[in-house]
Amino acid sequence: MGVPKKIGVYFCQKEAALPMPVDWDAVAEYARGLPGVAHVEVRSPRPAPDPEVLAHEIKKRDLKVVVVAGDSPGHFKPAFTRAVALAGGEPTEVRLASFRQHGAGADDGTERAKAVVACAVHGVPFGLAASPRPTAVNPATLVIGGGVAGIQAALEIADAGQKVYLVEKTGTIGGHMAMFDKTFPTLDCAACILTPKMVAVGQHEKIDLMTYAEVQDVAGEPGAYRVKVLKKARFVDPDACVACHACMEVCPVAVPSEFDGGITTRKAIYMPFPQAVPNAYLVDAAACTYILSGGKKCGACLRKCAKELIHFDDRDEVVEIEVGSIVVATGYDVFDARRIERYGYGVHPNVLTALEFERLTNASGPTGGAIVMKTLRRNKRTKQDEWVFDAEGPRPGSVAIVHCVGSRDKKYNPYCSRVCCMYSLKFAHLVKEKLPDAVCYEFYIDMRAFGKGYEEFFERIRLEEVFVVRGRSAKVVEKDGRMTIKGEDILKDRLVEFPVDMVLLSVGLEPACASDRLAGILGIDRDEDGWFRETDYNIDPTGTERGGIHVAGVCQGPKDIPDAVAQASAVAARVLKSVVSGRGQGSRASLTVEEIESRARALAGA
Amino acid sequence: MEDRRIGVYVCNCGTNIAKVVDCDAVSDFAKKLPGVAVARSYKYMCSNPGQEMIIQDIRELSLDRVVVAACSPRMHEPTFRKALQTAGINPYFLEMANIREQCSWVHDDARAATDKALALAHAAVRRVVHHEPLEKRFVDMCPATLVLGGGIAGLTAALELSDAGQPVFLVEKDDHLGGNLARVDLTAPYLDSARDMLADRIRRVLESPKIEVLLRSTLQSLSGFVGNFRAEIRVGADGARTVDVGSVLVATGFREFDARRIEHYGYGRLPNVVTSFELERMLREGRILTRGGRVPKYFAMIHCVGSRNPEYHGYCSRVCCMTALKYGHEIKSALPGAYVYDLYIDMHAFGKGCEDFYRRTAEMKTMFLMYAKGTTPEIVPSGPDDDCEMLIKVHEVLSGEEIEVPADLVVLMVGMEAREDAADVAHLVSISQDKDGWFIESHPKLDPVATTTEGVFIAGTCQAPKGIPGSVAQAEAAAARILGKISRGKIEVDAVFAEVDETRCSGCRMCNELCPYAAIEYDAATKRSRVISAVCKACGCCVAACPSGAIQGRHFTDRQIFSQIEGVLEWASSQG
Amino acid sequence: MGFEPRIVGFLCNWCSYTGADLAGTARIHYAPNVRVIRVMCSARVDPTFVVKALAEGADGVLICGCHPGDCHYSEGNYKAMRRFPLLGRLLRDYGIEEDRVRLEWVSASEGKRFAEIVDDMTERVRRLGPSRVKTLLEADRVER
Amino acid sequence: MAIRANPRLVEELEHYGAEDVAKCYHCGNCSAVCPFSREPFLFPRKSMRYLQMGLEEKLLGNLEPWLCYYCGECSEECPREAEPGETMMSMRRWLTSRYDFTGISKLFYRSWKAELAAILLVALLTGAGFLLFGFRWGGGHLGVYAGEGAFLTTGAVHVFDWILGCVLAAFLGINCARMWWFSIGKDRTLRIPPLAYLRQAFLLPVHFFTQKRYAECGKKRPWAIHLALMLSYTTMLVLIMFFLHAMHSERTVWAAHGFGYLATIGLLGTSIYALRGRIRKEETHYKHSHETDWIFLILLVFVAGTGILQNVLYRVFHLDVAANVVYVVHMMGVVPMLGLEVPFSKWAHLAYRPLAMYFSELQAEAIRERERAVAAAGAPLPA
Amino acid sequence: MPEKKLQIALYWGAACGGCDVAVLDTNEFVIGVGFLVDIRLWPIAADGKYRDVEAMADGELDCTLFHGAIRNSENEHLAKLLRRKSKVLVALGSCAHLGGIPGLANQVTKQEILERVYLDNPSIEAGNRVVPLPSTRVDAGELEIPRFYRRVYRLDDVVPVDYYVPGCPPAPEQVKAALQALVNGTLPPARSVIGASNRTVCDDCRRRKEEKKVTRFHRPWEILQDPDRCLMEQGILCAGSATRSGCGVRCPDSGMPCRGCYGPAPNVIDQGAKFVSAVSSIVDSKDPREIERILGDIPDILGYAYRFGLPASLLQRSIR
Repeated sequence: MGVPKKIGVYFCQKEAALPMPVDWDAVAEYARGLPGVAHVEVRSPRPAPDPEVLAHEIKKRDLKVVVVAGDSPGHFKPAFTRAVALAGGEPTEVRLASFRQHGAGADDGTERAKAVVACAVHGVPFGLAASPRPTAVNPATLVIGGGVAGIQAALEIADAGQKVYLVEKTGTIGGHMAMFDKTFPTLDCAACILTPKMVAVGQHEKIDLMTYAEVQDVAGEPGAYRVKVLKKARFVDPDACVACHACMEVCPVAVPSEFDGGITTRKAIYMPFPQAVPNAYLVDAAACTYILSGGKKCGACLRKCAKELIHFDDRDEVVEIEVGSIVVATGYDVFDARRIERYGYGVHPNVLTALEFERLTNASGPTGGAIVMKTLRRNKRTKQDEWVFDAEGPRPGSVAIVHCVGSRDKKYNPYCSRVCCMYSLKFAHLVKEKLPDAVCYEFYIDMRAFGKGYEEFFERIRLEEVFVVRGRSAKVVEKDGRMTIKGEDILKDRLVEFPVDMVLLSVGLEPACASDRLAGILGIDRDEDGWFRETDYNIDPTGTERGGIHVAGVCQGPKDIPDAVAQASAVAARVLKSVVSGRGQGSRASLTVEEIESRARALAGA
Repeated sequence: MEDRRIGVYVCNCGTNIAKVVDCDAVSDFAKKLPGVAVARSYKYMCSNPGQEMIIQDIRELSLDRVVVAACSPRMHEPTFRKALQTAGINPYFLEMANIREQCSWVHDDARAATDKALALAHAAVRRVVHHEPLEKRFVDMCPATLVLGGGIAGLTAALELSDAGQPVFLVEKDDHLGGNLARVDLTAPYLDSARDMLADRIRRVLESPKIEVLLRSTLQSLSGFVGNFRAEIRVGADGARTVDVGSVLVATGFREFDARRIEHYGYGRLPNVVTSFELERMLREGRILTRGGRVPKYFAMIHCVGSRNPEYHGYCSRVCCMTALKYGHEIKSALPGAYVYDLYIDMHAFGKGCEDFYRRTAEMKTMFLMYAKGTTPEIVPSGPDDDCEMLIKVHEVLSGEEIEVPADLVVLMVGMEAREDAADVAHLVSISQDKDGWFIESHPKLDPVATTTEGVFIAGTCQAPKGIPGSVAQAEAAAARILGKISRGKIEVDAVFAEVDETRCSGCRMCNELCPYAAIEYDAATKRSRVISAVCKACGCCVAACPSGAIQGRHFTDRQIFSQIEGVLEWASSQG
Repeated sequence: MGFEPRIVGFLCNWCSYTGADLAGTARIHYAPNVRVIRVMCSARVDPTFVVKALAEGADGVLICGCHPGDCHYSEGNYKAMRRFPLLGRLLRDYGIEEDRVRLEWVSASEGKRFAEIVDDMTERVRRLGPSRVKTLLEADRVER
Repeated sequence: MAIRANPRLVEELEHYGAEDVAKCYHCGNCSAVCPFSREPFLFPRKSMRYLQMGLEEKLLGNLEPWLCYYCGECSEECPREAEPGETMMSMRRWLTSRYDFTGISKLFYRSWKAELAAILLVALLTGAGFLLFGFRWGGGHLGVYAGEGAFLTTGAVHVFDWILGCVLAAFLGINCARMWWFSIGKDRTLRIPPLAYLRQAFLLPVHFFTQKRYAECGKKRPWAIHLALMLSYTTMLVLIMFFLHAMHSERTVWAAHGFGYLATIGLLGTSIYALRGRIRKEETHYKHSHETDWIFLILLVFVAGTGILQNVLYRVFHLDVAANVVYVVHMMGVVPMLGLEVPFSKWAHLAYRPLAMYFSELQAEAIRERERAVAAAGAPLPA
Repeated sequence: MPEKKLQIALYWGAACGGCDVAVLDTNEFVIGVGFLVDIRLWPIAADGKYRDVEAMADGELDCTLFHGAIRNSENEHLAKLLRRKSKVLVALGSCAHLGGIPGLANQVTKQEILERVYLDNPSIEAGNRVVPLPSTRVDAGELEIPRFYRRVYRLDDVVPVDYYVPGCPPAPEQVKAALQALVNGTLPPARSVIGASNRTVCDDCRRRKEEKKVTRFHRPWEILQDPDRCLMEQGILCAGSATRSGCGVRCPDSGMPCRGCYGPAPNVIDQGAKFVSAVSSIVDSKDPREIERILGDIPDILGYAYRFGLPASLLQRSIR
């Protein structure tokens, strides 16, 4: 290298920046020692850098290269670029050293920040200098979560001939998608496209399917993880069960059905849904009279099962598996609509959440797909009045759909859940399709119809005479004995009050409740909203800082089915790449500053 | 045919079937059918003893065809096929009669149900006579991949594949790699450096011994089928290369909407109306000036230029909203005293971190003006007393007012559209385009990167508008598909597919366009069509359509289905 | 005993056959008159199958495929959709009542719908009475 | 004609406390939850919109900020924490400054230091004036609080009160007239028959004395507090303006003093409650405090405190000297409070708000009439 | 030169006589044939009486070329008679092979035919309502005419046939080839189709074939056709793809679509159903209404699909 360039390093921060475990002064001190660095400055958040003042300084100090360092230095880059241009310099010589982007959020933030600054000073992309050391890799893969993303990733890997363990928390794979009726915007039936994949998983010789199981502990290192999986007792042998329903028919216990979003009940011995994979029964130990009474009561199913497959002496067991890669595809939970009281969920019987409506309108749902209102009926067993769906129940004459329930709201989830606009439009379509005379209102803020064919779908809904109201509805009240929804129709400049028979709340997506614990077990990060953090938002949306562990689907952030599937496949590429080449990706954390710096130096020289 | 030795097994499924269907009657009936050597009724055919019984019978009674009347074939067909295989006969010599899901579980009249079961069993026996031994076959898989397009999607896929040790030919039309992303400085919503991420990838691609980068190159022709493509590539002005590849990834990206098409925005006519890409360049170069050399004070971003407008493109271009918000941040950074307006329809801030970015842009006092879809803001000259270059008039729908705002620089957020050569590419690699010119994926939900042409994949914005993370994920997904195929070395061809009897084909080409997977090839020299079995998915559409009866679908031959039809009806007519 | 129609059903493997299976798993009862022949896709249903079934004495033929847009093979069901009107006209010219041959879309989750279709079709065919095709063909037969 | 948007207005409104208005993304939640918002006045969203876009003319004629009582529901339900309630509050401050023809109000709102300086100045002048009067011209003695030879004679104070009152009323009257002009007078499209002014005039006292609209809020306590404060203040004003003699008499006139004590306790209690609320920030409408809010509340507590203190000193402890001193100090609070706060700052709303109720009803009637005319003419109603 | 001349008969059932013309169209060849064979019966060309045939010994005839369908009892009688007397029975032409044009009468009932011909026909004098009966009593005694059947049969339906020479009429060269094979004793195994190819007309058609997507069907005269391009692609309903070849592509070559006289391809059971399947498959639309509209351009689908072979179809006849 010739004469060292005169490099200025500016540390800039925004006031609102997240507290990062970075000791800025230490990093600044480190930067001073880097070759070519002529000026280091730690700027306070205010005032914001003024390009003209900066230009003056840069000219005065004769800086040839400017490194802007900080949590999100991109916010300051245009100012520095303009300053360098004003100073007559080369605007391409403004480089970024982004702590946030390059993962200086972990415990060793300061060390990572130093490395990031070093790379910027050398003019080498951080990813290039800090690519983790390859590791040996066990070809087996663990996929956590059996929703569509997990299924896709598992199939993709297994179809390539590699061993996959698929661990699913519930009694069947399928996840949320199995609950859906139609999928937007093509309106194809979710079961039609998902069940063949589920069956393929169930029958795949390379996939070891562990349903009703949870990951308990992960030890080892990238490429060679040892995972403890807790297999909860199903009490029915899934391989031998012929799904004859005999046991279920005699079971006296009824608990809300998870699969039906709680709008119907299931028995204590149950199959989550008819197409479940494995297609076998299991016993909900928390509800089973026999188990709860220690074998003193009931046991009806035990006597009924002709194949004698019910074994109440089954116990949970922990199995240990060894894998090289882990794919996290744990999906999401939906926002609890009870949290927003003004929508009256839980108070008004016909205020439904999206999942409930999905099941209601589903041909395999409790009403055979008929959209009906809940009616009051006396439960013979409990002798109490209950609001239930009855296929013969009254059809709603008017339905309101409220977008952004729990989303885009600083009090609940500040982010956009990304799928609700489209599924709400789908709901409107289904309502109009099944009840052409029903009046349907959509209350929205921004209609986020951004995907392939989405905008056209929105146009179609308008043609179907759905009243699309720009303005999130404010509340559901009882007025003159009728449920009434209130909101502002912004485009028409009116306050609106529609009497409605049914309100559908387009609840947003939230990180699955166990993701906190899982993040701890796996040693991966979550972002401020609780989603798993990827290595790089843009170019590595599936990687994590911990080598060999990948995230796929909604657990990384809300996304629709095509995006989740694409991501799941992308993860498979990562896994297959390491298995095929025999070179796994180690953790970046294992690299020291010195190592990264010397690599950057070498790369810069090359 | 008459000397077939058929075994018929009727499952009671505990009482699931036997409760309604008289299983013994079914097996007794079957025993008398021509060709049936043995018929049994058993409690659980799928259980180990049940399967053992079949295996033993096959061996001892030299059965050559098996009928199992039990549950849905969707449930246990693989189980029984395995049993046949274990017993040493071809697994396709099995036929199942579904007397549970579609009989005992749905009927309560025992007689009617038994009749139906008899008919189904009869049909199965009649059909199984015509079953042929089928074998899974394998064709070679060439490990090399042809990647068309050197943008972020192409680079990503090339790297994934080469990192796994597989050869890649990366064909780029331009004289440099990077594609449209090379024109971008910072990315939304985190304002990370696009330059760094591209520099990283390009460097790795160029240094990879497994990737051959062909710049200024275009694909001339592609022949063959999955695993065995041959591509002719024109390199530079007059070079040519022929490469053999197993897979093709199309990642040809998008082109920006030509803002000149919307005349009243005056792009090309009004000096200070620029496109988003032009503003991007200004920001990247640190020289943000009006045409007259003034530092602009008022910036107006007009969203949805060419997008969400049926006159141009009905679809949303997906990234422009976030890009406009990004410009808001960048302008306020470079010119702290400037004012920024966003004239938008709906704010599409849907990605991770995007809503937050939108909120922060708002907090920076960017003025958001909403106009109605189907209308457009108007750019008018400013008056003599105005301190701005232009005025923008817009019917602002959130206030319901006609308003005008001063503007020095109007930025048109041009949308994405399919490249001008997309139709040629589609034709070359035989994939389809939708009405907007985007390439069509095999299945929008479950197969967003494959196409109906086996072995040809699509990734990135050539499939539909999308941002960087989406393009990267798709590119990697496509790489996964390709790696999956490569890692097995051979491509397994399902034993069930359609085939053309060349002695009967007359080359009428009725079938050619019917196949959604382009599995049917027409050979102009011999004037015959041919089904590429490696690509065929056995739907049977062409079989039904072939007017000369030259195409037969394995395992679903006319013969087999006719026998089945006769089977269900003949029995019924003799009984009822 | 009254007339019990014999109906041949051609069901596509991915949606309709699965839907019919679902009717089973959900124990939705329906008329036992339809005998199902599984094909991979409704596009495989050659009109010849329909005339064959009628000639063999079927009183009705039911063809079921995935809903338009849902086809496992992208657009096979559209091909079924295209063939059906012309086949219908052909059969009409033969003098076969319209209700005897039916094309329906049944998705994998529409077990109930499948049951309803079967019941409805059985009822309609029952009302039409037995198909005369086979009787007439037999009556016409000439001693060679 | 298109209206020119002004990106600077939102920056200006920051001085008046509207710091979060830019965050609003117009979901319409606030207008729909607002118990006061009803057609044809949909707020706060629309006012927020005008403000974001800097439509100054629209805002100036906009009475909606006065229809808002800041119950805080909108701010509580705002998904973007754009604080619509506080924005309305800020708009009231801004409107106050715009109604005020002198420009003093604008100065005060934009600079609390200027306001404080003005208050101190007026206080010092008042103090000096009263001392001069007491020692020089009034002929009274510092040792006499009431009755013959009192340090500050009732008559003189009374005259002073009335002069001050008239000056204030003049200022306020001109500002109110401006308010009318901006909101009704200027708008040629609104036709208001003179009779309507009379017919609706009852609204003025009704709203002044009851703030009954405030009571429509879901939470009743803020209204009760506000009502107590207003009634106490009004009672005190009436006592001072009309019954100062009784108040000042040597013996305790319970008919007057009873009310006096009650009003003072009311004033003290409510303003201390408000201060405490603003410090604790638990209630939405107390979360954000402009500097002028603090000044006003402190002044109020000060005035009420000194008011009662002088009474207590005189009537309970018979400390005439101390009572007189406190009296002067009290006046040093009263005069700036009345002289500056009433026409130029927060206290002006006691006039503007009932007026706004009155004007808005007139406006609404005119708008309804216009719509009826349009409908009758067969022209389509605006969608 | 064989010692004994071959004994052959040519007979027509329900037919137009075109097949006879096709035999004559072999031109000088037919004269040559005369030297090799004795024509024992050929109603169109030579005098002959049924009783002469009845007088023959069984199997006396080496071959009978039977053309025409079986419409009445006379046809059936002669078919059975000639079968008995012949070693080889050849179904010549579409009528004998598949039912042919007369077979289209299977769309209607016997009653309808009689009414149309004898009662409703505009050329019938008013008041003349005479319908022929199988037997009529006249002064001379009982007058019998052949019984008119309910439907038309193929030859194969009433007697076993050894060979089929398709075509309406069969191409003269094919007739020639068949006769030659007969004379030379080089006939293929019995019950096969001779004088035709195993592929369809498209195989021999010189028209250029590309990808087929049709959005409109036309009658041949409705459009100006591209003489080199596949007719089907131009929307002209051509049955060539579903029809055995061997005719020499006479129709498409002269700008008319193939009507299917050679019958189905060897693997095809039902020509019409297959044709319907193929034609509707290439309709380029996914919209049911649009599909209906496009297919609506096709008139009389039963007549189109089975112009020459309705009695040979799976359903054979209208069930009305």
